[in-house]
Amino acid sequence: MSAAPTPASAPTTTKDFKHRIHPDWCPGCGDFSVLAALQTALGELNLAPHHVAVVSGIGCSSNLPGYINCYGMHTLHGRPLPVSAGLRLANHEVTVIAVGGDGDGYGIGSAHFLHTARRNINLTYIVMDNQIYGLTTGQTSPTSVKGMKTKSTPFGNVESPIMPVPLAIVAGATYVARGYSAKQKHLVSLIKGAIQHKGFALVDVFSPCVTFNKDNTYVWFNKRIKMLEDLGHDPTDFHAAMERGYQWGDEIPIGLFWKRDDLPSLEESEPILAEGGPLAYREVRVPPAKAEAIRKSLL
Amino acid sequence: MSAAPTPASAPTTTKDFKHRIHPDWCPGCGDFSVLAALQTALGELNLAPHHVAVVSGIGCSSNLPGYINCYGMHTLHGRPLPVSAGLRLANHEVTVIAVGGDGDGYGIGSAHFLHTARRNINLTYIVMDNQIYGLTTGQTSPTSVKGMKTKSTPFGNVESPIMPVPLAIVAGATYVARGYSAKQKHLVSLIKGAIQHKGFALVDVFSPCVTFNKDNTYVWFNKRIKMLEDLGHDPTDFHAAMERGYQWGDEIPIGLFWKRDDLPSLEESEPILAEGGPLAYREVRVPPAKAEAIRKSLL
Amino acid sequence: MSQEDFIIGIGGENGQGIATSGNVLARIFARRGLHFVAYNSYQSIIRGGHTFLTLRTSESEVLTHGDRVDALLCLNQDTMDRHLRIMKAGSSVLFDTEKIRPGTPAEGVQLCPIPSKAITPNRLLANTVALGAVLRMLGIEFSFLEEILTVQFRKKGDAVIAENVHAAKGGYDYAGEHFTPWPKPLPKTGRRFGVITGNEALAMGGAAAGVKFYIAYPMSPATGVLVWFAKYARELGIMVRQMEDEISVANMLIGAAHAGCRAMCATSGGGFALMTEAFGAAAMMEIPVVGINVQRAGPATGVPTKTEQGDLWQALGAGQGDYPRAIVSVSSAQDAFDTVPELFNLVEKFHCPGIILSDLLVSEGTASVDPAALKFDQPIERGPIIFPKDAPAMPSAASGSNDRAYLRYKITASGVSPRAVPGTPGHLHVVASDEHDEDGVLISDEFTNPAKRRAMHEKRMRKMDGMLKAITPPQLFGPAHAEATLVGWGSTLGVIREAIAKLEREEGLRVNHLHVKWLVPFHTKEIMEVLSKAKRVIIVENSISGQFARYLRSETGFAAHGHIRKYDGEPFMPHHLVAAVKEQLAGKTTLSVPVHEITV
Amino acid sequence: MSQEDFIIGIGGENGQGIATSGNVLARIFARRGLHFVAYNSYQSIIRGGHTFLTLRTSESEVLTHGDRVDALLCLNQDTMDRHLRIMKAGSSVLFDTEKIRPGTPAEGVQLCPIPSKAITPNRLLANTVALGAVLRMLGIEFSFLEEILTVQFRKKGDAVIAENVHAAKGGYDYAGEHFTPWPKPLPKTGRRFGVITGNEALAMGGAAAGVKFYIAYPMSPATGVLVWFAKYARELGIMVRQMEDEISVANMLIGAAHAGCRAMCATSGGGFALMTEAFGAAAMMEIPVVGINVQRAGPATGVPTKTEQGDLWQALGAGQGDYPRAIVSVSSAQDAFDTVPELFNLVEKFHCPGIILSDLLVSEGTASVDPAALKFDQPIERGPIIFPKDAPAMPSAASGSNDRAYLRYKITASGVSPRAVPGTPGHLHVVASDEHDEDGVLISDEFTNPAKRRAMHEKRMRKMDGMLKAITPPQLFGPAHAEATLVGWGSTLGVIREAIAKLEREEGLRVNHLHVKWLVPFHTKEIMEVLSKAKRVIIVENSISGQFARYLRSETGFAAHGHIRKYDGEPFMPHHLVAAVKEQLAGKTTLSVPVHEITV
Ligand SMILES: Cc1ncc(C[n+]2csc(CCOP(=O)(O)OP(=O)(O)O)c2C)c(N)n1
Ligand SMILES: Cc1ncc(C[n+]2csc(CCOP(=O)(O)OP(=O)(O)O)c2C)c(N)n1
Ligand code: SF4
Ligand code: SF4
Ligand SMILES: [Mg+2]
Ligand SMILES: [Mg+2]
Repeated sequence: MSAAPTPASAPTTTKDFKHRIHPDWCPGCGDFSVLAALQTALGELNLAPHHVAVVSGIGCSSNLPGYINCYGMHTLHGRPLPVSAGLRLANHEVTVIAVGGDGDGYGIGSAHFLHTARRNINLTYIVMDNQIYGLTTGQTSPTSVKGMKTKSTPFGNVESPIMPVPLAIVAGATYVARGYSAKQKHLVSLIKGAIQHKGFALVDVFSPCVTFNKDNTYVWFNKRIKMLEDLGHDPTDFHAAMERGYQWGDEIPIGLFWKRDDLPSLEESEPILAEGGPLAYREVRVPPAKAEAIRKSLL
Repeated sequence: MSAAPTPASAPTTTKDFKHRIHPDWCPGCGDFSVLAALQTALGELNLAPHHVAVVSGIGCSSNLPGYINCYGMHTLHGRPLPVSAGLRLANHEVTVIAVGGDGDGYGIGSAHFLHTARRNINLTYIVMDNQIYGLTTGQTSPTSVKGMKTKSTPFGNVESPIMPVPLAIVAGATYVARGYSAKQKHLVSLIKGAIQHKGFALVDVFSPCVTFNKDNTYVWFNKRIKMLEDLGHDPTDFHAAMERGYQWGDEIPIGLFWKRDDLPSLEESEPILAEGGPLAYREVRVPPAKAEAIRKSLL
Repeated sequence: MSQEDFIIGIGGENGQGIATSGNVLARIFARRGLHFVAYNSYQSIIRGGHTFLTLRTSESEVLTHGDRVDALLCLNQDTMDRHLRIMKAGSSVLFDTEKIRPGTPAEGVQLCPIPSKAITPNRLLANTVALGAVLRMLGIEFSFLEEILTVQFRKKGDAVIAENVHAAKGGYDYAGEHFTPWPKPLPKTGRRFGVITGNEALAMGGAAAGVKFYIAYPMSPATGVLVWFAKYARELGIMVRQMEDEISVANMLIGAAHAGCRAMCATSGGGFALMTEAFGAAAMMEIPVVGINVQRAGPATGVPTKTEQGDLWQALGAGQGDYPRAIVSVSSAQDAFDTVPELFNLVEKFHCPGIILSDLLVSEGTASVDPAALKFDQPIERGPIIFPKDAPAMPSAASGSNDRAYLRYKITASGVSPRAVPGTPGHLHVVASDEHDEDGVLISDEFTNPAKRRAMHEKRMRKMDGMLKAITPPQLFGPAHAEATLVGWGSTLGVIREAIAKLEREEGLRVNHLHVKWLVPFHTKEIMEVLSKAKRVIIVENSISGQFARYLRSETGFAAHGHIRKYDGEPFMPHHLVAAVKEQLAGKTTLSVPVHEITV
Repeated sequence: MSQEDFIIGIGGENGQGIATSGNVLARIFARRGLHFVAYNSYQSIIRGGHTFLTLRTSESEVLTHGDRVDALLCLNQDTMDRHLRIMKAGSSVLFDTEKIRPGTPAEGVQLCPIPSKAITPNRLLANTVALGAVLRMLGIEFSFLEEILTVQFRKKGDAVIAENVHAAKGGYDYAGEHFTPWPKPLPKTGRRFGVITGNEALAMGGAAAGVKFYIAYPMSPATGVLVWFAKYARELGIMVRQMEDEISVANMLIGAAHAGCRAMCATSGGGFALMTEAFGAAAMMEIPVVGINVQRAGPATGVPTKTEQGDLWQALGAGQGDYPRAIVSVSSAQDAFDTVPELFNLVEKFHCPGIILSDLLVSEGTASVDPAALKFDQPIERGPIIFPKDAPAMPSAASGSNDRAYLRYKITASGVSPRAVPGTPGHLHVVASDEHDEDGVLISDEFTNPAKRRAMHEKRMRKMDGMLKAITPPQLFGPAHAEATLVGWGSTLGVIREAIAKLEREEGLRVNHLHVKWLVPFHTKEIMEVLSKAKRVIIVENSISGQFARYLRSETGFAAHGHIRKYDGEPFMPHHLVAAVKEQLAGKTTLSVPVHEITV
């Protein structure tokens, strides 16, 4: 069994992943750039659209699978990760990309986030983190900062946010990166790295909601974003990764925070996947001799 | 509003917290010691039983509220934290202790664990961590180590465990400790510290399941347990706390890993609790003038 | 329900300011003491798409957004293309010549092109120009619009106000010169109404009931309740929390309610699904909580911005096992306001969960309301509850559990046993989601005793008898003898009443109506008294499987003669019911599924 | 159901080895070709408490654990104190003189004190001594016990085997010398049975159905299914995953099933509550999944080790909105085994979720089974599914979404449209929990179109018609003309059949039985054909509210004449039904709630 993505037999390009449906996101929404970056990454990796599945939850960002030409699942709010894990383990020849919003992934889906990470399931998880609930028209999200005024906190949010990068690292993710919609090329490389990584890879993306988040805007981010590469960060240094992951203020780093390759992914640990191809394609019937042995065990 | 526990008017002792019902745990179960430690801590803190509520989920460990003489809630599997938070915010004169198992808290309840911690809600959360599902007769839990054989993993667990201490720290808990059933006095002091702490306090306790966990036994722990005090640990040092929290092997530290007092608890951040006593005891009717203002707002 | 109603349709994209224009009109109607109902047909996207707001107003009460559009205001080409063909003789179509090409109208439809650019150079004010024109055609004095605009832009300064008023006046005057106004100008009644949505009414009803703890996870179309509470939280001293998911919402509800607060939450079907286990737990622990399910079109994520009555069986089957619960539906904003305190009084008397079924139509619908009818001083009955202040002097504050001086689950004839809140001396006890004995001790902790299990199960279920007696049975509306009896629940009340009036007025048909507000407990006897005498019973509901019809039959054995169902996401309109009743009376079918024409 | 049955009761604390003793006896019976059923009444605690295992065996088929105890084996004082009083003349009570004081037995009850200490010095072998004694009294050759003990302790070495055999032989001989054996020794039939639990049968049925993905979160009484799959995972190449909660279980099911695996999960009511949203999503996405709900006594955590049929309405109302689903019940281990492949074939043909309702009685009950009847070669019909190997040569592997060459949700007369699994060239598409068009595009992404919404809703619901035709209607069992017709579902099949035989035999009463296996879709026509002709219909169910009675009425309008209900956690015993039918035929009541005497 190989955990590496299946390359396309004929060369593919970004264009192959374009969908006839135009996204219904608000003009200027950060998610456009994430979609484009994903399409570019898939094309540059030369993957075949039928060997890629994009799985989302519910939210503005979770509409993404409808705008990319490959297999797609638009699941329930908060549930892309268990669905993705089921899909991937049932067919590990398919490259599975889970996508969604900060509410979807770090709020209602946070238990799945923790446990999918610790199991190191071979998935790429892209969170379009706009620090707000977009689709429900602007309530506080788990990454909304303290003091932020939203429809659900008109006097200012009194809760501390979740810090996705340190959280993912401690949960056990083996590739933890953060990108920014306005740095599309950089984002493409982070996504490509995530897809090529054999294990659970998080790409948290600052993807501004231009309609409801009036605090964390492009202008706001542009002033603060710093590339980890420029900061001399070493993604194998745990403490540095934690420090950088917590940074929030005048300087906010993006890039690859943390990567480790010493842990096997779950599919590599499951002997039944070692040979025989994807589970989904295998013979389903119990061979007569095994059936007989099972029956005998009852005697 | 004071976040400090309400002391009893008449002095109380451990005895006041004893219950006529004898626990139905297996003889030797680590949970007996946790119960005794909690009763001792409450007595030593001189709290009145009617000002204490112990709230659990479902599991062997979650039977605890039935064995202690105070208010108790035995809720659903995985849900003690949101119930506790509701109870505490509705009546912040009551000292609320959430208790349960590793499956309850770090598995099905893990989203609540994360979010209750980041909100820094003034609760003490005691997890009786036996690295197994006890009540359902022995399946892998989120803290079961790799390779462990259980009823659900007869060939050995292939998943990495959750690390409760680093996880709690990153989630935002402001008091993070670990105790051990066989060190009851030490455990009493950790629990007392947790109750006195103004914010979310986790006390993870190694509480061996003598019936189903044949790996992580008293004998196994006794050889490995080291006191953080003896290791010269500084609970205000973030990186040290993380390092110590990850330690698992020949030396496994217990004690107070992490404590910070600079963050307000949620109830301190909520202006409506600033005065007027517990919400639960307040006048429920909207005053006529305010009602009139609401009606006017519709015009 | 008079002929004197006017219906305005405004169509455009999400984000084009339809809501604002609608709101200005609504406020003007309210100030003139006119009744109105507004229904917004929109999509689950933030910008773009197609949105169509229908606003119906009249001197007499209106219960629905009606059957036609008298004035169509097109904010984009799409609206013109989609809706012009449904415009009938006598109606008018207003549009901005800058960006919209008119289609070919039917005979007698007045096209009203407005050259907004000539009126104001600011493209952003095109809607304001159009609003002015609409006002003029309705025969409303300009001062009303001026007043509203002044209030609306107060914060933005005099220049902005002036610019807006100028644009509006331009449209007003232009319409006066170029278009034929409606024959009957809209009257002024001397009364003054407010503007309210169903969600606001549910929230205000909660405040009136004494809710001190509101918990939410956002979900359309229930989010409006959260928004209201969040806004008033500090002023009214209400704890408002947004949680990580609906499971934590429902469980936090239990904690807060056990502490002694009236605690409430609202969600839609998907969130409700995640709460069902907790509702069962509340019943087992005998803690009164109230949860609102604002239904939307399902299954699963379904159509988040569309209405349906598809969660009745979900509420009936919420959670494992049998437990006492109350399920009540609401049919309008006023009904929503009144129902919340009533339900709290009921469940606090009987210590069990209460579920309110609303739907998108009621909750997001906007309507006029008489502010005086929103009574904040109605009775608050807390039921058998013991607070510290009520605790009699006890031998020991630590008494309760050990001396069994207080039995939380004492077996009583009513099934209800007084509850004591934590903090109360002398009443220590444990509430448990496991089966337990009178003193709260798990029966599996001593011995799983079938006799005790049975006794406790029966104790809890006995509450249903008491609850049934405490609530009002449904009453037949309309003539005692009728060709047909329409039966509905929840949001169909208004449209059924209007359809009945229409059937009588236009077809001379006598039809009456049985509205079932309380679903659990169910008034089997009273309902059968009505239905067994009815000539022909037709059930009206927004459900493909006839959830109400099946439930009615499960409780009564009664199979209706006919069914009118709609499950395309849009609500019934009166003419749908009129046509369906006619075809059923003519024996053409027993199942009518009206086609929705307006927004296709 | 012969008079030749023998019933052994073993009582003691959890952890005292009751299960082991029961298992040894079961294996001996099975080897002798005797039928048996074992029921374990236990508590939700790991050690201590009171456990009572009843084992009934006979040469002819047995369907329940019977009505009495012929031999009571007391492992502790508590058992003696509780159960001696229910022992009737002709029965024997065995106990260890070392730790148990006998009570006063009724006339004709043989007290059999066993001085275990005199037989073996090892206190841990007291159970083994007692087992030997029981065997002797049943008239079974000692070699059977010796064989079983040898197998059982193989891993522990010869010394342990010898010690155990010695102890057993001691008990065997002691009983031969001191006690009167049962008059008819247990026969040997020449056949050989296996020992199976309902949960094992569900798991094996899954394997036979071709399940390649089993997902679980532990929950009593469903955990046995997980344990079986975990054990066979590697050998059979089945992916077995334990997840963080039941929400992730149900959603992972969707991912695995969409990939093309037959995927299954099992839980109990509380876990099922958390899965309901996902079942609706599976229906919306048209992905076939199978979920098992092993019911236990509710509501909430309820009584985790006790049985009930309390989740019927939960399954009927699972999740928001209307969607096609199949709900089927199982009545025995054999039925459980056969039902799983049948349900998979059905849901893979109709692309919707399938729910199996089992209960603690069936799932944790142990029974004899003829291994040959566990057919692993029954038909596997995968329905309309497209794998890469089936994909016709396509102009482009990236085709599907953009050229609409493949429409996942094509509107068809049956409502079913072929599904393609990810990895298949030329069939790209999105499956969505939002309402969508034929090509999977969200209808709200283009325009929320009521006509499309209606068409898709109807397409999905049409599957119900096809499913109804594909499943077997219930058939009347017993005489065509009878004094009463008992109606039940799920686990009551066995006890109703035995009660009918008993009524005939002991009372000369003719009673027949309609067992409803398939709950959704429902065979309204066929069921009404039977019920409308029945003299008196009595519904038998383990539910306080009569969930089945209400559901039957919702689908048929038929109100039964009488009800026999039990909801104390213990299952019906045949004599309960006999007495209840008699009192109802005598016109004494229309609702009988039998009192459970054995374990109180
Ligand atoms: C169970 C459930 N609860 C709530 C919702 C309503 N809901 C839809 S999207 C959303 C959150 C959107 O926020 P986020 O995940 O951050 O995505 P964004 O829209 O910001 O991209 C919510 C709460 C739902 N669909 N299902
Ligand atoms: C929703 C739900 N799922 C599953 C269960 C079954 N269950 C009861 S206790 C338990 C886990 C027990 O493990 P843990 O929390 O570690 O507690 P312990 O028994 O080890 O103290 C489970 C899975 C349940 N009661 N409810
Ligand atoms: S609301 Fe925000 S997140 Fe949603 S599409 Fe618009 S800009 Fe993007
Ligand atoms: S099973 Fe384990 S956790 Fe449960 S009571 Fe026994 S020893 Fe304790
Ligand atoms: Mg977001
Ligand atoms: Mg545990």
